[in-house]
Amino acid sequence: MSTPVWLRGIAVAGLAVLVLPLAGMLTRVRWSTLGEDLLSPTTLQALWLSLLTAACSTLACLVLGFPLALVIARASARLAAVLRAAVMVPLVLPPMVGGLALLSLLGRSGVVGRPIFEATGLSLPYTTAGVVVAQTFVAMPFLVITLEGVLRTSGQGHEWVAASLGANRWRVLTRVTLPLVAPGLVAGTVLAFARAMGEFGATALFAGNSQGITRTMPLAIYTAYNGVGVSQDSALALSLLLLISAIVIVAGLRSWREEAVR
Amino acid sequence: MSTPVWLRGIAVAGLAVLVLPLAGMLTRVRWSTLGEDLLSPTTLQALWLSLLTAACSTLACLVLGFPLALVIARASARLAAVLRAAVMVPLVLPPMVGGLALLSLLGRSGVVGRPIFEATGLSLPYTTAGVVVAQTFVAMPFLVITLEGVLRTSGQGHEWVAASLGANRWRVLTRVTLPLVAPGLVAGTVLAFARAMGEFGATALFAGNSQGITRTMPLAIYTAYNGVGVSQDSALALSLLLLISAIVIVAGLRSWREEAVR
Amino acid sequence: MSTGARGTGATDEGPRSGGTTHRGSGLSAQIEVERTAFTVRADLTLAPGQRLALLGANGAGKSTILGALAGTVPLSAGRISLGEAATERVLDAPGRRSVPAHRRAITLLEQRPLLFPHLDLVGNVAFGPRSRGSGRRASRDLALEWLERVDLTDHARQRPYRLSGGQQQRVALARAFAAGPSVILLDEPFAALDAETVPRVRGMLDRELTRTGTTAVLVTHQLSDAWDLADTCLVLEAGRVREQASPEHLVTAPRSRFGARLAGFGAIEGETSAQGLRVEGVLLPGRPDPGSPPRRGVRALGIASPTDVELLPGTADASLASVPGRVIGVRASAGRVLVEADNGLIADVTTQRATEVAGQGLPVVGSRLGFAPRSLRLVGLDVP
Amino acid sequence: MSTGARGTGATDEGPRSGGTTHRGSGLSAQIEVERTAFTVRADLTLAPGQRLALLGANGAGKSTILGALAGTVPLSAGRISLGEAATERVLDAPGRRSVPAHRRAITLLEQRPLLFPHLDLVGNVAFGPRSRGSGRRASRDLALEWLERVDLTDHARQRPYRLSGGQQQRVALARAFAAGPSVILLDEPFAALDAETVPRVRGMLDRELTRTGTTAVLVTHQLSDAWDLADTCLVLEAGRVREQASPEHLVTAPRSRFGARLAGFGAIEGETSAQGLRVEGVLLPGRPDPGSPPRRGVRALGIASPTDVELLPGTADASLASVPGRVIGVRASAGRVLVEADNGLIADVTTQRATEVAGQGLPVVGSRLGFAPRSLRLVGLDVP
Amino acid sequence: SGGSSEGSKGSDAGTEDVKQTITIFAAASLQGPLDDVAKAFTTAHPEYDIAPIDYDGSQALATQAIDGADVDVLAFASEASLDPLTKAGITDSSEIFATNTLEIAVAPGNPKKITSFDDLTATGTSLVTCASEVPCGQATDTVEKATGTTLKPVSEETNVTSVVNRVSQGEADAGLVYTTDIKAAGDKLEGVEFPESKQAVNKYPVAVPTKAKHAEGGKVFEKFLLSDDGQKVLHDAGFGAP
Ligand SMILES: Nc1ncnc2c1ncn2[C@@H]1O[C@H](COP(=O)(O)OP(=O)(O)OP(=O)(O)O)[C@@H](O)[C@H]1O
Ligand SMILES: Nc1ncnc2c1ncn2[C@@H]1O[C@H](COP(=O)(O)OP(=O)(O)OP(=O)(O)O)[C@@H](O)[C@H]1O
Ligand SMILES: [Mg+2]
Ligand SMILES: [Mg+2]
Repeated sequence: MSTPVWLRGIAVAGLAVLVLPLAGMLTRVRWSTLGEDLLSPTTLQALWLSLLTAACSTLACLVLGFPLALVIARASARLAAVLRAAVMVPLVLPPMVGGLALLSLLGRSGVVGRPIFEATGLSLPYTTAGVVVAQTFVAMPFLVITLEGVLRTSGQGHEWVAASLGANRWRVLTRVTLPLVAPGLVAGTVLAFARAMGEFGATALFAGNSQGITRTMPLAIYTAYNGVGVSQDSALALSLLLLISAIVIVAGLRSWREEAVR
Repeated sequence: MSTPVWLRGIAVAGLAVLVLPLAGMLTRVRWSTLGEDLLSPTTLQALWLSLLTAACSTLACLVLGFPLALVIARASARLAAVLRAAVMVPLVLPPMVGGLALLSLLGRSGVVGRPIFEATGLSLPYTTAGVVVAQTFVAMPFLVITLEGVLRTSGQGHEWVAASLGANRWRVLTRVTLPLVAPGLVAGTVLAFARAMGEFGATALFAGNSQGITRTMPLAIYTAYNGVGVSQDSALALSLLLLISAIVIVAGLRSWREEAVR
Repeated sequence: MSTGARGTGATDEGPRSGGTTHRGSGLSAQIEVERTAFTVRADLTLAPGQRLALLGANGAGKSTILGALAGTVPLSAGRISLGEAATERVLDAPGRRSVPAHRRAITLLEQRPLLFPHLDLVGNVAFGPRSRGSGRRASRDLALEWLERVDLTDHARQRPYRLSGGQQQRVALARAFAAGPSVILLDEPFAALDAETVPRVRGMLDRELTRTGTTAVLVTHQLSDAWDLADTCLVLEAGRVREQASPEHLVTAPRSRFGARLAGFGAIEGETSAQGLRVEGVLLPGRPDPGSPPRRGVRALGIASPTDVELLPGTADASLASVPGRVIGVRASAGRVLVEADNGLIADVTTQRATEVAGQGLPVVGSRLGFAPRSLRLVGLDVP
Repeated sequence: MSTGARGTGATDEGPRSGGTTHRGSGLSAQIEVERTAFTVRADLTLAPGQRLALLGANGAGKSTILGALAGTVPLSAGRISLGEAATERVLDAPGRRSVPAHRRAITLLEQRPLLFPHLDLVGNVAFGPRSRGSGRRASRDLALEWLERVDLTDHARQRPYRLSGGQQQRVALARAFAAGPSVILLDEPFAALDAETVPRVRGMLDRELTRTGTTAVLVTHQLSDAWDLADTCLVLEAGRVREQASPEHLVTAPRSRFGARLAGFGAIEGETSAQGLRVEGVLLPGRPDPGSPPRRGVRALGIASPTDVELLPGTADASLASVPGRVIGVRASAGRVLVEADNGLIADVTTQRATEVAGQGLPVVGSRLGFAPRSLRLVGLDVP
Repeated sequence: SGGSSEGSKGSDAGTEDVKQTITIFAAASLQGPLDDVAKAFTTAHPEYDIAPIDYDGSQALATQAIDGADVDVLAFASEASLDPLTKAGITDSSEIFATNTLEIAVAPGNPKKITSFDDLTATGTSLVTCASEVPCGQATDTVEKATGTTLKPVSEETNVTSVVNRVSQGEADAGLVYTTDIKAAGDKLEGVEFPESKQAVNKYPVAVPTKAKHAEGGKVFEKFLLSDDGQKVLHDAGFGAP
């Protein structure tokens, strides 16, 4: 069934809101120094770190978030409401406050972090692992909320059939539930990955900003942008790079289903 | 079908990742001055502004984002991939860069903003409308991506039936498509609303930080947090307030469907 | 022809509200749709109020044809138009934008009920009238009336997921009819209904179609449905029309293999001769069908009523004009017992003593017996 | 009793691979499930390999019972156990955690095909064997074999959405059987199948059930299904068992209203007297059913075969022992023509000249005629 | 002055007898002292009003000013951050109104016993500094170069506040921040002065955009900031004289 023309008009307007600012940004890029800005070793290091940490935290989001989404989708209406509200927490907090919360839990002076630090000398802040934790904290709600919506829409009929054919719960999960919610799963994963790639506030506060260890692209961009007297050129160049690499990866991820499921 | 026990274990771990940092944060709140911090007129002004702008931008996201999601979900695989990548743009940009992009498009010196400003003297930055624009730009992708996933999962069978019963496209949309994707729509709306409530970077840069006009809660928190000599107490108190009000609103939004759709 | 000979009278049960009698539209369609294994091709012409039954094996293309008429399946070639020559509205034609489903005034009842899960039964049934502009009140009343007709008044305020399969199907039926289309397409509407409900609902729909003059296309696997509701039957095989006949004719003298099976006749293939059909060296007595007599000496189908087939204990016996067959089914209905063989013949053994045949009890599935048709009706194998 | 009298022999068509013959489990169930309008209550006991048919009107509770056995519908009370006394495994009982569906070795074929949309047909059918631990190769081979049996080899590598409704149903059947359950529950498995396919598939499944000794519960609206596949029939009405009988008995001498209708008999209610049944002042000849004879002078059901009912041009005529009836359906099958009346009786008019009855052509729906049953079989109204 | 916020961003005050409202963009590190200065200014010059001051990173403020934000006074944390504005022709002159020097911030009681700049390189001492792109980081670089020491910070923060917070929360053992920051942190931090800090004095410029709406008011405020009254407030907050 085709969508009405006027609806498509609105869709184009919506797209414009999202894309035109980027076009505007391109007008400010200084192309002459672009190559130089992009190919510096520190830039590439930051990019690599961003990709690595975003991939790790997306994985963590999947591993922790899928079960959580499943539990919420199958819970009673009341319990689901409570759980959903809990999941919303990191979503609503400005990322900087999220960083603060993480510090107060896992920092060297944190409720959990202090005893660990005192006993072992290990702590999460200023480490790449810390970046992953911060990104996971910030990105997971996106996965959970998206997935829960799809799980609810897709229903359980096919799962019952699979169980009745002798599939244990693990098999039902991996061979039926997961493939059936694939579009939503991909959507959620993309959101989480994108959010992790763009994450700045919580990372800056929790993990710090140390080149090669915790300085991801957004931190590099912010640092470049905040550079005194330096024009915004390199910040813009870095943004462009971040954008392109994220889009390339997301496009690679597109194992979207070709046809509607039923 | 119940979820396996070990899966529930992981779900609990996932929940802990999201909720425990908040608990950690509570240990840092100084309760003695809490009331004072919260009830000051400037705080309430910021809260009101946050709610107002987030509501407006969520509405804008819905109006612009639903058609966009529908178009993507119904587009051919190739076109859908392109559109999806375009939608991803603001998702990946660190919000501050988003602000820069908005400025370069709509600012007084921007590609579109300058002619308008020169002709009419009107401009978006530093106005409440500017905050809404920034929030819409940042929050819309969440709605679009979430909704597209659900639209794909839900299929078109019921829409065909409705059309065959004589329903025109508008009626099909409002009476069939929308209710069927309600869980995903709610999820996407919640995500967008939460993202708008927590939005900081793009707003700060595009709309500025002017009390009563553009200083939303996250900016107030930032201002409090970054204020020299000001302790983090009021920043924490404000975060708490933001959190609670967001959760109350989201809980109020929960017109989640009680039963799975089919 | 407009309305069926069997579907007359009985306007006393018409709806109390629901507006004036309307007339269905005529319909003319040349359909061509590519499917995985073959192309579905069919030419249909329906006069206003005419009722066509589509019969055929699973996957023959029946639902595809309905989808093409309703606008849910795109044509790869062909043309569909509504109304008579003067007022003709082209719905689909090469090089034209096809008219969207909601502007066709054609309602399709799909094979699955596809009830709207977010609406209660009243909401579901009232959807059509509301969509076509009726007021809220009038639509609700009409919905309640239709729910009463399909005997679901008790569940009027429930959501569809709380209904049984057959009940859901009945709601879908009510919903389709309540929309008041000028052409209605029914895809196996009675498949999930119980034996007691089928004739009752069928009778009710027959009267409704007659009263409103709605044009209808019915897909079914039950000849009784076609008998009660249709003027004309089309038998499809692998996307092509193999037989077109009135239900009376199809029931009494089918001319295709599938038609024969549907009408409860046995059919066996052989070579025509002057006296009948030669099968595996045995000459079975038979006469050419007057409608489509096959030439002599060609492969042809011999069709026999079960009551005309005698069951013999032995197997082949040329002198008795019997062919051997392995029993693949023994069925009973309404006091009759039918024995089906893998050679395509069916024998009615109600009046034969079972012991005479198999020595003990009824014939056993898998046993080999002789089947002796007393008179075959011979038809060509390549009916258009 | 273990396997049906009709389902014997014919192991020659058994699968070439697929392992050794296994025996089904016995099953014993006291089921109680709350539904919207009533509580479904049924006690079932099945010996290993026994086959039970559940019959009943739409919404009678058939699917509910299957769901309870499979573990998809929670019991509100009762108890379900698998196996004989010594090896009994309690699946559901008050105060116990119910055994999850995948550990029951009970496979349910639901009313909707519910194929896995993301797997091709082979993947769908191989799902069960894979889940129960067969290797990839063996499962695929078994799947292909089953697809051949339901005649879908051509579509083996296609996704389900490209199949017709009946083809999907056949895949679902193949999938359920390929899982090799010890108890199989079939919910209207043949509803979407065409008339030619039904007996073929039914015969194949019959042999398969016999070969493997699988215990089966079949829900159907077609008595012929029960006849071919089941040992025992349960007739449900509004959640309660109204009649339990062998298919032979149900076909020849049904004892409930629904059973009578299913078997193609007419049934009329009246008051018993010494000579028969008094209906609207007319005494209709009849004899008490030997199995469940009603007392004299109570409300009872008189059941008559259509061939025993004569159609008279006039309406009521006490001297001719006829009751009036409005014609609500005229049906034809296999050369017979049946006329159904709103009073519950059915008359076979095949041998009566139609003109004698209605003056011209066949009787018209809606016309009022006299129905004279020559002999009613009288049964009590309150069969347990 | 709260009610005047509207006029500050909206259209020009229409009538003459309405007070001029001055809009100020200021570096985040001036938050607090500058508010006090503003209060003192409005008392001394009741003919003016001051809109709530926008505090943010110098770069963000510069971006907004270049984009055409209505602003009358710019008070930044380093001279370099004014450069883009000068280049864009927004401002043509500026005055230094305060200076600031680095100090080592440690937790109260100085648990790691840090007394000199060299102690910062000791192993087992986690140090945080500002990133070299931002003013306090540039100062740190200068000191490093002057002393020939190479610091190994665990994190290079993009603003001073983060450094302050990390040390005051115990997430780091030491940090390099401004004297004013330590003063403002009260008893949460202890400062360790070191002589090398004199090598890198940070200068705070103030400028009035040439096309400011209330350029005249801006000039008056600028003058007040440089006057003894203004300087006293800044001095109390720990700033050095220009
Ligand atoms: N979406 C589709 N795309 C391609 N081929 C299809 C599609 N749906 C069905 N087919 C094929 O088209 C043929 C006709 O299908 P159709 O649904 O019209 O059959 P049908 O006559 O309605 O059968 P049934 O009695 O089983 O409902 C089948 O062989 C099927 O495999
Ligand atoms: N999920 C449900 N919750 C509550 N009641 C239900 C539910 N599903 C069905 N029912 C009710 O339970 C009764 C029995 O339903 P069931 O599906 O068992 O009927 P059935 O005998 O299978 O009928 P059919 O022949 O139409 O498939 C029906 O009256 C129905 O309204
Ligand atoms: Mg079909
Ligand atoms: Mg059912």
